[in-house]
Amino acid sequence: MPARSQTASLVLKGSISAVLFALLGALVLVPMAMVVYAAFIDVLPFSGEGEAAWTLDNFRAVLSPEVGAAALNTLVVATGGTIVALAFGCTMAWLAARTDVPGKSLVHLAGVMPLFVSLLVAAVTWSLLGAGHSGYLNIIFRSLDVPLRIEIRSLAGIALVEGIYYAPYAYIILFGALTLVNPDLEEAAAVHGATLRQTLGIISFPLVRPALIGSALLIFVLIAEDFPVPQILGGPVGIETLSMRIYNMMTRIPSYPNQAGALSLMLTIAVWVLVYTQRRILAGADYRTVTGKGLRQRAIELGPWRWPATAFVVLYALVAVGLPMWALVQGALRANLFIPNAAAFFDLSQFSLRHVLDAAASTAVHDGFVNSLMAAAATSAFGCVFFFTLVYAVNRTDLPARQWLEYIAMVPLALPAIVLALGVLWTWVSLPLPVYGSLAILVIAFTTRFIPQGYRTISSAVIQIHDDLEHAALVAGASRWQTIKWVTLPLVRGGVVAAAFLLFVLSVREVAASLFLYTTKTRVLSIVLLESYESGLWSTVASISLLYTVMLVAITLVGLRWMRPAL
Amino acid sequence: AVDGETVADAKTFEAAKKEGRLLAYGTYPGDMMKPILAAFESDTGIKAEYVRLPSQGMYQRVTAEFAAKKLEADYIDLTDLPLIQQLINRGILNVPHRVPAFEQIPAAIKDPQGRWYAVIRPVAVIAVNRSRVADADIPKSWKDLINPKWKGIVGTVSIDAGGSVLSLYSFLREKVDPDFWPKFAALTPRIYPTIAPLTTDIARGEIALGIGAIAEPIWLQMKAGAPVKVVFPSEGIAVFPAAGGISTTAKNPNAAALFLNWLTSKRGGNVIARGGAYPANPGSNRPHLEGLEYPSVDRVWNLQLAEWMAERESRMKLWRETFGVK
Amino acid sequence: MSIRITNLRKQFGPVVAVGGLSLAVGDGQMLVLLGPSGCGKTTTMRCIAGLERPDAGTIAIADKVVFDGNGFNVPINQRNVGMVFQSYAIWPHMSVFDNVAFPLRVKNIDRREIEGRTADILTLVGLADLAQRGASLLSGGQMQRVALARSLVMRPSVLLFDEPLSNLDARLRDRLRIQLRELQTQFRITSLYVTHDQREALALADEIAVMHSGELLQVADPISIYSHPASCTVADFLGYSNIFRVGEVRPAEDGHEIVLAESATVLLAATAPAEAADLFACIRPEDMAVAPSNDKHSANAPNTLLGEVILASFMGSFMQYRVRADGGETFEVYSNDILGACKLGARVRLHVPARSVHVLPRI
Amino acid sequence: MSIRITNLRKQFGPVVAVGGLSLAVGDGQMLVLLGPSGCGKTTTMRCIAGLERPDAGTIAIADKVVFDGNGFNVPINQRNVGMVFQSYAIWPHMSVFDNVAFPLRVKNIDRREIEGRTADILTLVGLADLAQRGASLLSGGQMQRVALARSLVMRPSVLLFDEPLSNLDARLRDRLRIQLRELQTQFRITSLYVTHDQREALALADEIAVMHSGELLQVADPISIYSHPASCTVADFLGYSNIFRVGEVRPAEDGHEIVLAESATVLLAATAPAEAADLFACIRPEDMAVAPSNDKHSANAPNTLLGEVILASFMGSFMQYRVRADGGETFEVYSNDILGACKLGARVRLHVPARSVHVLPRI
Ligand SMILES: Nc1ncnc2c1ncn2[C@@H]1O[C@H](COP(=O)(O)OP(=O)(O)OP(=O)(O)O)[C@@H](O)[C@H]1O
Ligand SMILES: Nc1ncnc2c1ncn2[C@@H]1O[C@H](COP(=O)(O)OP(=O)(O)OP(=O)(O)O)[C@@H](O)[C@H]1O
Ligand SMILES: [Mg+2]
Ligand SMILES: [Mg+2]
Repeated sequence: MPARSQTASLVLKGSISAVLFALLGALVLVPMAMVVYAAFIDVLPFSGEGEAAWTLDNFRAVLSPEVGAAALNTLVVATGGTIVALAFGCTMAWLAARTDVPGKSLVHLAGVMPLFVSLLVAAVTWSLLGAGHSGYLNIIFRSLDVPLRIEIRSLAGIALVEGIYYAPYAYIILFGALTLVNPDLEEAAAVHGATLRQTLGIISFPLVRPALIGSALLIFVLIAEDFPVPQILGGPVGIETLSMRIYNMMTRIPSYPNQAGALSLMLTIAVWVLVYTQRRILAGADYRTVTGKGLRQRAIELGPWRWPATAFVVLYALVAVGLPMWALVQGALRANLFIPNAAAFFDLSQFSLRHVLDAAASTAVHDGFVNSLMAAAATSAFGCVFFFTLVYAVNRTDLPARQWLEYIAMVPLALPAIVLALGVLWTWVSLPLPVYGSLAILVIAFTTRFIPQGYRTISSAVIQIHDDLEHAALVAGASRWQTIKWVTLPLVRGGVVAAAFLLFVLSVREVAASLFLYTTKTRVLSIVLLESYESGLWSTVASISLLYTVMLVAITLVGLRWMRPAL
Repeated sequence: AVDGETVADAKTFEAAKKEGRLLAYGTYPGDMMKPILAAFESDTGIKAEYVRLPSQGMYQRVTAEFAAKKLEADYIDLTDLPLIQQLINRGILNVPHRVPAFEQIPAAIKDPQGRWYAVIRPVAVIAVNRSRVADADIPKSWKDLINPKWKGIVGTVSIDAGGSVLSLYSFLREKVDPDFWPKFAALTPRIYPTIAPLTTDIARGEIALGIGAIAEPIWLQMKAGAPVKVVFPSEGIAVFPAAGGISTTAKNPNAAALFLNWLTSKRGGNVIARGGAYPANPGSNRPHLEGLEYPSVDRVWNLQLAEWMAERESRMKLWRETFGVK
Repeated sequence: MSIRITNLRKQFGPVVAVGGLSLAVGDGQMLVLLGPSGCGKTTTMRCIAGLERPDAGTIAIADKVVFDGNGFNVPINQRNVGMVFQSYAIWPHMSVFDNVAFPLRVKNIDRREIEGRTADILTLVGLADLAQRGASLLSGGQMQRVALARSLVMRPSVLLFDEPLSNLDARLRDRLRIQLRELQTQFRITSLYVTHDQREALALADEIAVMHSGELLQVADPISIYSHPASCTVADFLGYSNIFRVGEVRPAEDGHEIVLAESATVLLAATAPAEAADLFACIRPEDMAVAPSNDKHSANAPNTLLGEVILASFMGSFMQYRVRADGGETFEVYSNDILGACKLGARVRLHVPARSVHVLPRI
Repeated sequence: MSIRITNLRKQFGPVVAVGGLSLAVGDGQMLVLLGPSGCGKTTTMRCIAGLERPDAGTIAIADKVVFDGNGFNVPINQRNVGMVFQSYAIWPHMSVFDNVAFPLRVKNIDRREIEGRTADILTLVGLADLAQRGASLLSGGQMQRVALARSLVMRPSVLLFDEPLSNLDARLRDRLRIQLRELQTQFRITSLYVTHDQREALALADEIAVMHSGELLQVADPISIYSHPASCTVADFLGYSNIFRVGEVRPAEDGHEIVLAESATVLLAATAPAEAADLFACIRPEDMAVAPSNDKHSANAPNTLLGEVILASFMGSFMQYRVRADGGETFEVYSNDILGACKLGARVRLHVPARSVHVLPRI
């Protein structure tokens, strides 16, 4: 019997491994292969556009001298944005997860809310707020005779906006990680003479280094790859980034998806280098903070720091949430974008609920809403199961070649949304599966696109759980599945729920992946939004954004208590 | 037959009725397309569904779907004639169809075999924010734009945004001033990637004026009380075509034919004109938006297919060089 | 740096972990805290360190109040109180060296000195070879030593040891115990020490405090607490495993005659029993002698009982017996006579000197 | 359900945790594993349980191979091996009850029986009152008892105890030790037990194995291992704290004369020393007698030395002395005579019986 169970377990291992690689392969590698293939040929692939010949011209074309400037801009924006995002996200996460800062659920809300609006809307919002001449803030400054003008349409401005909108990634991942830090470890630091700052700097944050570096990498690459913000804010003032170049290559006529593929391939390699570096940095040290001697949740008393902390939260909430929301409300309630002076902000005669009500009543919005909810819920459910399995396989099993799963999982990070979307289109349109044209294809696209986000969120939680807790269950005779269900999952619940939440929100607002794949029956809300935007109906855009912000706020508040481990 | 005008023979109409629905792939913004589709539906009882993508994206999607034999669209339009031509060459948009109004429609805006018609032709105009430009200074012609006082406060859309900008700039170069490009570029205009943000910035006065905006969104802002104005310059205007035809793989070919007939009919044209774009049928009304006087259709300039095919790349390259866009 | 605790109280929800405890440790002294599992030792220490906010009471260190019930509370890191955590609380992401050097680093001490002192203390606890190892890649005992080294290296004025040697082998424990005591006296570190090891308690303590259910039962120097426990509970805890309820006390010629409640066996106690309702006779197993009962004549001598061996186990340096006396009581007896060991079932004669019979109140 | 380990080897990178260890535990027997901190005890257990994959060797449980060096490896949950983790491995998100009931629940046992058995075992370890408490909200000792209860409740055929009682007070430890032994014999649980407490080792063990640096030095029953350690290292570890290098061995009338290398002091040993290059004389402190040296005439009797007390400490039931003999050696001596205690600095006479002088090879 042992011999048989031995073979059986080998077979099982092999088949699990095969299934994971197959799934990940279908979701990631095939679209990636399409892109890679496109990068080395001279015609558009899969379009019947004549004979393809191998070539390196795409790379040569991409490496034009102008790329240098764009790359530099990208680097500046991504680095600056990452720093801003981490600074805000980490601080907020620490406050919400570890301290007795007042109004926890509001802190939490402020931590995640910037995530809710799509980056396109966010970019327009900030351009409304901070453009040099007619930005709301500048109008107010002018009316108050304050000799201060801000110009958000600058590298610094772009970095700031990116930072603010990616801070929730850092927030969500670090929040999960910090709730899993045994307070004993911080207390030990305090007892041994460390100030709060030293405790944070030497113990708390280094302990969650996997989450920290993981989210930094995620944010850095996502910002580098992000396109709406630099396009809306930087485009008019001549700032160009790599992502804009790729987007332009993809959308200008004639388009150069092959060159975009080449550039994406180079980015993928860069991301692999980053992931490899990350693994190297983290290797050797142990980040298992939940051990077998109990985990008591205790809040750090801020004491005199309570008020500065509260002030920070309020300020952050104001800048990251309040201002854009206010701009959205302005946009939703008034049809006309022109604001002559500060008094006009309060000119009620300009306001009307008509656009909001119209949007709320529109069948297109309704249908979009339903489609978005279904696609997002399915993505978030399927994604969580799949990503957790991946994370578990990589970190907790001896499956062959399991590290490669992680490298593959990070690929979608490197592919700009629009390139990935095209890859997904090429892949799934030609597969003989009845998914194309259904909501399922959107779920597949979303899942593919958000693998890195979901994977990282879950993995940084799993890394923190000491494997002996699982060993104890196995020793007690539990099967793998029982162990996962009763021990692992409850402990990493925070991370898994955070991933589910992240996937949900990101899916609701995702534009690029939907654009190539939606049909009239699967028109999602983000498409409705984009249509209105392109038709110049900003008030509709603002109204829809507000509507789903309200929905997501509700979901956030309900989900808050599940974002912690089940202690 | 609608409004005393024959849109289709009884056989096509019956067949179309039986099909009952129509799937259109288009590039014209969805919200602007809505009233057109609604009118079509109420005229014919055929439900029209609409998928919208920008031209290049649409082209990629259509070719990929076609290659995979999954193209479901009955009707396809693009705002780029060479791409339309490529669709034809690939056999994707290869259904010669003579609409009832075929003869009336000028040759420049239709395929001689009726495989496509420039059914909707939006206008690229000058838009001005009056809070930043004195009434007296408001330009009346394209030439008025070449003036140092606009330096830094004028905006335009990048040529990469699509056919609309290409035709506008071709028009400016050919009909207004062969040196319009360098002269205008010297004003260092802000270059917007697409039309929407240009519109926003004009409406709120971030820039004083811009070219390449489409009339309707500006007009909407004007109606809502923003101090904006649409200028139809004296030299004439450039339109760009949303050129559509029947898909080879159409599931509802009759409905598609009916739709194409309707779009090119007088009645359909009137509906299109009500949205502020020029229709294909010369017998339709002039485009009309309350408070805007559109020039008559003979002042409208079309970039023609042959020129488009021949000059596109070189012109775009030249434009980028002139305006310093990489 | 004395520690003075008055009326300390700490509840966790309905659970009273510490209930009105008062305690003082003199400057440079070491007080060993004994008590059954869950009696509140760790909680008391955590309150002193500032990790737990007491519900009531005051805590003063070096005559400065660091906590009073009115909201005054000196932050943890300003109390200069070191602590060896019962759970070790080793930082897993750092090396052994970094863990131990931490208290010095946060004080911005000169690098050279940090290295020197850390290396010294690592040598002391026998971990010098492992300095560069990740701190969680250690055996249980090695981790415990890291925790110990980490708090020793900072030489705080007050040091709280929460079972610092519990996972070490006896030899190492002996060695460390001695070195710990040396360090403690050398640097005059006022210490509170929790242990469950009697040898440790005796070897280290200037004073021993016995806790029970969040309260203090007795505080005294080691010799008196072992030889004169104040109550049956303390005696029980200190290894007086023969405890019998007393029925009657009669004054006798050379002491007091004690009649056990259950069996009417009479024992002679040298010292006068306390005045209390419930009294217990407490005898340590080491204080009883056991011998084969072939000599019948001594059966009636005072404090001599006959019985049968019902359990005999070899304990390395002594024999442990359980003997059922003919009166019915079961006695536990340790005997050093390993060679002349009695066998299971043997009839034996037990003897206990009158001065070893302690008659004590319940609490 | 015997356990048989052959040539077990486990390295962590360059660290050899277990180096070619062979060991067998008979069905229903309890083997106690002794060894200094970091010698590989836990690693050995983890290999048996399947938590660690050995580098080489085979492990068989109940005569079925569960691991061999060729890739055959029975998964953890099919080995039916219970384990008390040194680090407890308590699930922080479950209540005490749920922690303990877990092994039964995964077996789909009837609910009633689960509740009954869990309650029983909780009563046994004294946690019945805390059943509904979250397992993180416990004291260290209480957590350890949860860990113990959790492994006892499943009544596996093999049970590995990794210092299961180290954080409990002596009384509780005594009680649990007895009950554990009862359970173990009742259910014939083959056990491996790690402890640093000599009493525990002696009371529980059917056999004792002494480990050192990942290797096994000696396996024997408790009495023989304590009375006849095979080597100086074993003796040292078992509390033979007086160890001196031997210079010369001379056959004598009633045994062998041993000349200590450092001081030329001569001791008489009853048993013949082993044949080995390096020999050591090992004497337990309990085996030495100490008395005030007023009677001069006995100074020259065999195995009698004169010296001075350089340390005297009260150890509750005995006195611990350190005596510097006139020959230069320092002896550690335990004396039960508390009343007639010698003072620090007093001149004393030491005596050790010839049969207590063990002359042993290094390893
Ligand atoms: N994960 C690991 N990586 C590297 N070395 C390790 C690891 N785990 C244990 N070791 C080393 O292996 C050796 C044996 O460890 P093990 O835990 O088996 O010791 P032990 O006998 O149980 O000690 P203790 O009594 O202190 O618990 C130790 O020297 C330890 O430092
Ligand atoms: N966070 C908590 N919530 C509820 N009860 C607690 C908490 N922490 C400790 N207790 C309880 O308070 C009591 C005292 O705990 P404490 O840790 O001080 O015991 P201890 O004397 O150190 O015991 P041990 O010797 O087992 O370590 C125990 O009964 C414990 O169950
Ligand atoms: Mg404790
Ligand atoms: Mg161990």
